[in-house]
Amino acid sequence: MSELLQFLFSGVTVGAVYALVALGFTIIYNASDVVNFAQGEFVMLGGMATVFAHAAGLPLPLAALVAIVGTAAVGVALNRLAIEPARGAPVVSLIIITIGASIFIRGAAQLVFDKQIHTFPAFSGDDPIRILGATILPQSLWVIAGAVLVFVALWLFFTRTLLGRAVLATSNNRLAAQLVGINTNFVMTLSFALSAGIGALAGVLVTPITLTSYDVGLTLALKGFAAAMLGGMGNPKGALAGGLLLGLLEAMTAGYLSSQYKDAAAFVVILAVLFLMPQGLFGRKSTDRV
Amino acid sequence: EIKIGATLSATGPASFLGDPEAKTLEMLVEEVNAAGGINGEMLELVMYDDGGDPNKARTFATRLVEDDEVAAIIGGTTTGTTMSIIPVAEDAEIPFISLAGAVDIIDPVKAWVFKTPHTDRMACQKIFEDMQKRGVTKIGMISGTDGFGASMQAQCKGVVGDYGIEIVADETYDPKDADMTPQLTNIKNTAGIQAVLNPGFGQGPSIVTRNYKQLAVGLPLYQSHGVASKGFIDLAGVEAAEGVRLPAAALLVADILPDSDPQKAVVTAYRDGFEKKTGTPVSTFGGHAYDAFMILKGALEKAGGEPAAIRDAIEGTTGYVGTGGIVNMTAEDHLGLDLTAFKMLEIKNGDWTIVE
Amino acid sequence: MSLLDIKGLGITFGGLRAVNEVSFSVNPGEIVSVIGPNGAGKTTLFNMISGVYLPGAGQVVLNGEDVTGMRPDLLARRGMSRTFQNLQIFQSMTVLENAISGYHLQERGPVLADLLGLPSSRRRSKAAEEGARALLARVGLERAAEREAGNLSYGALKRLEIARALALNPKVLLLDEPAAGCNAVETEEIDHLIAEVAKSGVAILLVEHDMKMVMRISSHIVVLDHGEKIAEGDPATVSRDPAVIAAYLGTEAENADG
Amino acid sequence: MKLTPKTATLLVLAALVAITPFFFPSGYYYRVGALIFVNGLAVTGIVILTGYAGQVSLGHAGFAGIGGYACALAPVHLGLHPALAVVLGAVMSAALAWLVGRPILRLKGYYLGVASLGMGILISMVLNNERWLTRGPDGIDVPDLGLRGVLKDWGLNLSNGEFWYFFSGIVMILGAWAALNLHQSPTGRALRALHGSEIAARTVGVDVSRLKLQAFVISAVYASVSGSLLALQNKFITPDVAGFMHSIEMVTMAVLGGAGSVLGAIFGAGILTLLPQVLTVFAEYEQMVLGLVMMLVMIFLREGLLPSILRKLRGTGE
Amino acid sequence: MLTVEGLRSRYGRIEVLHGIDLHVDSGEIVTVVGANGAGKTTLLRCLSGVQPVTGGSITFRGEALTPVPAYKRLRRGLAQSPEGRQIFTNLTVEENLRLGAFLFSDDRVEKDMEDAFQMFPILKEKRNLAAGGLSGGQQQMLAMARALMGRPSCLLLDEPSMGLAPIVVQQIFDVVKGLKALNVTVLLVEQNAFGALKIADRGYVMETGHITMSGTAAELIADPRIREAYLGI
Ligand SMILES: Nc1ncnc2c1ncn2[C@@H]1O[C@H](COP(=O)(O)OP(=O)(O)OP(=O)(O)O)[C@@H](O)[C@H]1O
Ligand SMILES: Nc1ncnc2c1ncn2[C@@H]1O[C@H](COP(=O)(O)OP(=O)(O)OP(=O)(O)O)[C@@H](O)[C@H]1O
Ligand SMILES: [Mg+2]
Ligand SMILES: [Mg+2]
Repeated sequence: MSELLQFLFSGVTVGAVYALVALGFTIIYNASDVVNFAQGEFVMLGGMATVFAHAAGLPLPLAALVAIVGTAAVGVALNRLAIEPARGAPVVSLIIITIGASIFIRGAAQLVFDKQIHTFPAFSGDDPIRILGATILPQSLWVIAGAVLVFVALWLFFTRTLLGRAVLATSNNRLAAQLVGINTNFVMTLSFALSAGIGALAGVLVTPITLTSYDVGLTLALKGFAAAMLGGMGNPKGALAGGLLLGLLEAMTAGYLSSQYKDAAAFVVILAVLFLMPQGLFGRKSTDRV
Repeated sequence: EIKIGATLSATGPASFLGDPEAKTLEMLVEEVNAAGGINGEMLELVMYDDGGDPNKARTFATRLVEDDEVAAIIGGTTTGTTMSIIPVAEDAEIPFISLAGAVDIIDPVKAWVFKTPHTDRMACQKIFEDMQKRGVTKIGMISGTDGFGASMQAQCKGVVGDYGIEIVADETYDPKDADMTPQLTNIKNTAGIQAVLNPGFGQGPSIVTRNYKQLAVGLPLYQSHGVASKGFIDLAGVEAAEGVRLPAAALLVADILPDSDPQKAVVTAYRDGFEKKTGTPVSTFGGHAYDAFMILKGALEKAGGEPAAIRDAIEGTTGYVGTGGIVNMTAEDHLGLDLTAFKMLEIKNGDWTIVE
Repeated sequence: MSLLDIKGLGITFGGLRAVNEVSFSVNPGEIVSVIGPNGAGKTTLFNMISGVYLPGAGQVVLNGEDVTGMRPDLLARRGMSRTFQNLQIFQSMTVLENAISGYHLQERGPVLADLLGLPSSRRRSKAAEEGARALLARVGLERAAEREAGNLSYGALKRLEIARALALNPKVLLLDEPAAGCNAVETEEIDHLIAEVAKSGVAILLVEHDMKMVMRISSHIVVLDHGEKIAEGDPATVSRDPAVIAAYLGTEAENADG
Repeated sequence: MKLTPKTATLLVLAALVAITPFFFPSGYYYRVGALIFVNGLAVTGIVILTGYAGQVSLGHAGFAGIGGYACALAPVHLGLHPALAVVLGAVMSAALAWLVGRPILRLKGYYLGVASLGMGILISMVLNNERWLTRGPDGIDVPDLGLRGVLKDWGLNLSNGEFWYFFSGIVMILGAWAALNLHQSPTGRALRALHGSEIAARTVGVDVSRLKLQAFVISAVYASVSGSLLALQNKFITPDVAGFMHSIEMVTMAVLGGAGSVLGAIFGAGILTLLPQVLTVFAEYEQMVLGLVMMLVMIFLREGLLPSILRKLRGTGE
Repeated sequence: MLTVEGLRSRYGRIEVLHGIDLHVDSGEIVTVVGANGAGKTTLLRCLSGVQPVTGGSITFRGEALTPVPAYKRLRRGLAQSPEGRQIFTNLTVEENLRLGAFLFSDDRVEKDMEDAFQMFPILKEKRNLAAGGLSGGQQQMLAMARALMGRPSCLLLDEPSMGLAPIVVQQIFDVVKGLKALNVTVLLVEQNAFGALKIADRGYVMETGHITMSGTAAELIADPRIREAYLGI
């Protein structure tokens, strides 16, 4: 019983990390159909920048803020300098640009920062909270709360605001979006800023748990991508559910079956889900008719 | 002018190891040249970053041999990259000193291949020796699935019987995993367990150590030489790291070595030089590169720039005092270290202490 | 027995009965038009007949065989071919290649032969290409043959779809608004083309809002409204049906050919 | 005879393979050339799958892994000649592709991407974890192909580097030849048609799922043979060949060069193989420059290097 | 109101508009007819700014329009119902309409939407359905309604009657005619040349990228060349 609970805690913690990354994917995807492979680097930048700002003497909250704003600026720059000039390019080309960007950012990070592994203190200490014989760290609660909060914000943005609709409209039909007066460049800039900011926030929240270094981005992006696809790309609900599910799957497999093949189990489940629901759990079917 | 080549994993998953190695080599070549070179000849270091990719490592090794025409190669940060460089060095008959851990590199002995780090098998032996002393007979093991962790896991399983110890729980984790509590919970719940061993490098062991404390497992925890850097204690947290034991080279504990220790002078000098030059704390990995370079330097001094002569001179290294221990190579032993080269360390109050 | 028998076909989309209990049949050489207001279910009916949607009820019988819900490629083998209301062009292929694709069933062969570029493979391609060029000439696109299809104007693409559909040498041809985007003169050309095809013994099912054309070439008209068949008969009868006028033609219909 | 794009491409490739060695200052260049050809072969498979049929795979390195490990294991465990091991690897890859392809090729776009990614990761995980068979992450030795010795007996004495350069070059040209045959063939047209519109392809009689599966299997064979060649050439293989990064690399090479054209994709393979070698002069800036180059190519030559350049020369389109 | 002089445009190196001159006065309905591929759609795309102009000028209400980016042109009062409908297929009908009024956040949006629903009752029925699920004709209605939501002073219509039932075609032409009363200027591209000329004030004939004829609607209807080439009479 306490064992199950412990696996559950582990799964939810890790799942919330994945969910945060997956949520970051949502906005850029919704604006442009592009899965931004540099999303993981945003997470890395959030963590690393906080570490270095903190080390430079800023109090932790301020350091985190600087990191988030700075990363958002990197996101905007990425859009302005690389995505916007390639306007009209096929989606695959844009994806390759984001891959190039992730290599570039990683390369820059190892120069600007360093190649060491870093962390900073957990926000509310390291004393585990004990529940029915299982334990969870306070930082995990921060991560979970962060994931839920970002989810709610995004969900409201996309369903309740006209700007959110404009973002969806931009990816759905860029030509038509311009014809109805949407400044699609601004929408893209905004999306990159938000996605990068969310990524950085994720980095800030998870670093005390996962630690960080210039190259953590890739794995996080990969897991976040898988989570987002499991839930259905573009839907905040899917990102949250996919992330948590993936985390739980890994924890349960590691706990009950085999730690060696826990990632395998996760992917097998993803394959099974996609077999039954080709759009993921919450993905919407394309409604184009012939 | 003598050209020496290096292909290291300064970036990629093993950059943690490769980076200090690269910095060490650069520093040493500078020093040697500043001091007038070797027998009056300047050294030129041709260094490539293979990113931890064995295929790239092989290409760079080919490049070093065929295009740059170096006299010897240092490198192969990981076992995988090392193994793919070996055929190149053997074919071209160029001496090659590896910085990777696995015992397979020099066992069986290959004419042109040497290495400086202790083997993972030795680390296992050192750890089990210590466990045996403490009366431990049943342990749990949690290893990283990267090359380092997997290789050491296999080696430990191979020698554990010699010490009357049984591995009753055997778990793994991915090097980039964020949480290992499920695996540790299973280990904790395994009946009769008396200690836990964690072969791995990078961030994994830090997270294992934190989770270990979170779950209040309360048994002795052994880490491997893969975490032998000051950073480990910071990352795991002083509290969580308290009491953790691991085998490591003298380098880590330069300050607390008795003055009588022959390594003291060497390791203190290297550490001070490295930390002054790079501003980052020294690690044993940089030490491997230091030893490799110094052995090569010794050989060059003796033999000049001819590869075959260099090879013979390396093989003839005796009594070299390095960061990893005292090296005595022979035709049958291209490592030249024994178990005494390892110190068993324990973390107390956020610092290393020597057990014994 | 007719060539194509539609029996009580129906489908619902989340509660909406898009098509309900529709039956009719088409004979070789006949042009049967399906008309009705926007959203009446004409395209949906086509989609069911051609295997794009799985019908919720009823049967499609082709040449005596029940082909309800059969995959489109299997239907194609049985002689069914169609065009689309929402253009489905192979955009990045040339116009000629689009037309050749219509010959897929004739030209396909073992992959290995294609990979190795065996003479048999080249022979098949060549035959298809000749046919395709002739067809392009028939729809007036011969001069655009080497252009990338995506670069054509809307009306040209409509005609390209017809050419591709004809390439299958179909027994049953379904045309969904073939004249949309064409002016009166261009429509007339298409008109002739369709009539010609029908004369060669093909059963044609046509959806079109250009009443002039429909009245001119249909042998039989089926009128749908809200998914139901509300009238049926020859052009003259249907165009006088008050229900059809009210739902579809409107008062101006009479003098539409003004 | 008129110079068709196919013969032109083959001539360019043959000329490249045959003539460039005259300019090689050292044996190392043969090694780089051989790597380009090995990658070029894998990427030609991607052209068939992605460029022609429009299906994305992020797991093709898995097949390269199968091909590579077949060469490491089959000679030792089954006593097969390494050359037959290449065939065995290809057959196994094809069989796996056929099995896995059925369910996953129903998926579209990114969903297919993630499913194939999962497949690739499963393969690399097996290679990593089943130490008893594969010896785990540190890799395993691969026996010699032995063909060089045979050639020597026939009086053709090539260095190891030269042998692999020409051998891989010839295999790549064969692969390109087949892919080009396919392009203008009925099957190739059907593949490109389903790329354009699945529905329309179906209605002209294309058995879409079967064709996708064929493309998947063919491209898996390309990847597998490429993995075999790499393993045989290196005489050593690690699970990295099957890794996610290698899959991404294949797709990137194809897109960078121009996924729709064989020559373009091989061009992309060349660039991405050469870049890390050239960029070593940038030392620690290497990664940044690599990323930058990728971005710049895609920004200014958005359809990929070769097609964009050709288009600019011809002056059509935007 | 809208003046086009010597307008040129190209796809790649192929020029498809070779110097178009036309003008539309305030409150006028002007129609452009021409065969497939004449360049009508390209012309409208240039006017909306989604197609690069390589020569000539566009002046709208006395201001040069060419440097104005596409998304700002609606702000100037220029709306388009484009060829191929270009609706937001993944969004609902209502969302499509709201986005048509993206620039506005006042109460009139609701009223305009009610008007649109009145004009095309079927859209009201389907307001919460993804627009991609609409029938072809319904989508065409949505495109028209969405353009009207932008409160244009000048409306560009690219074959608005395409795929519509005769009864609705009539209605669409009535709506366009009705816009005159609201002082909305209309540039109408139509294949249904007869219907278009009947409601238009003036018309232009376009052939392979040139304007070859122009005149009042009555003149054009009466012209035998037009009758033969475009009206099929
Ligand atoms: N996939 C779908 N999802 C939801 N509703 C659908 C779908 N397909 C069709 N419908 C609905 O079914 C009805 C019939 O549509 P259909 O396209 O068959 O009409 P149509 O007669 O072809 O009209 P038009 O003349 O405008 O082309 C419409 O109300 C449409 O909204
Ligand atoms: N994206 C494109 N790339 C290249 N050429 C194009 C493109 N779009 C249109 N064209 C060409 O430009 C010319 C004008 O096309 P346009 O679409 O403006 O014609 P149109 O008058 O609207 O015809 P239709 O009545 O068929 O809609 C045609 O020759 C067409 O082939
Ligand atoms: Mg329809
Ligand atoms: Mg047009």
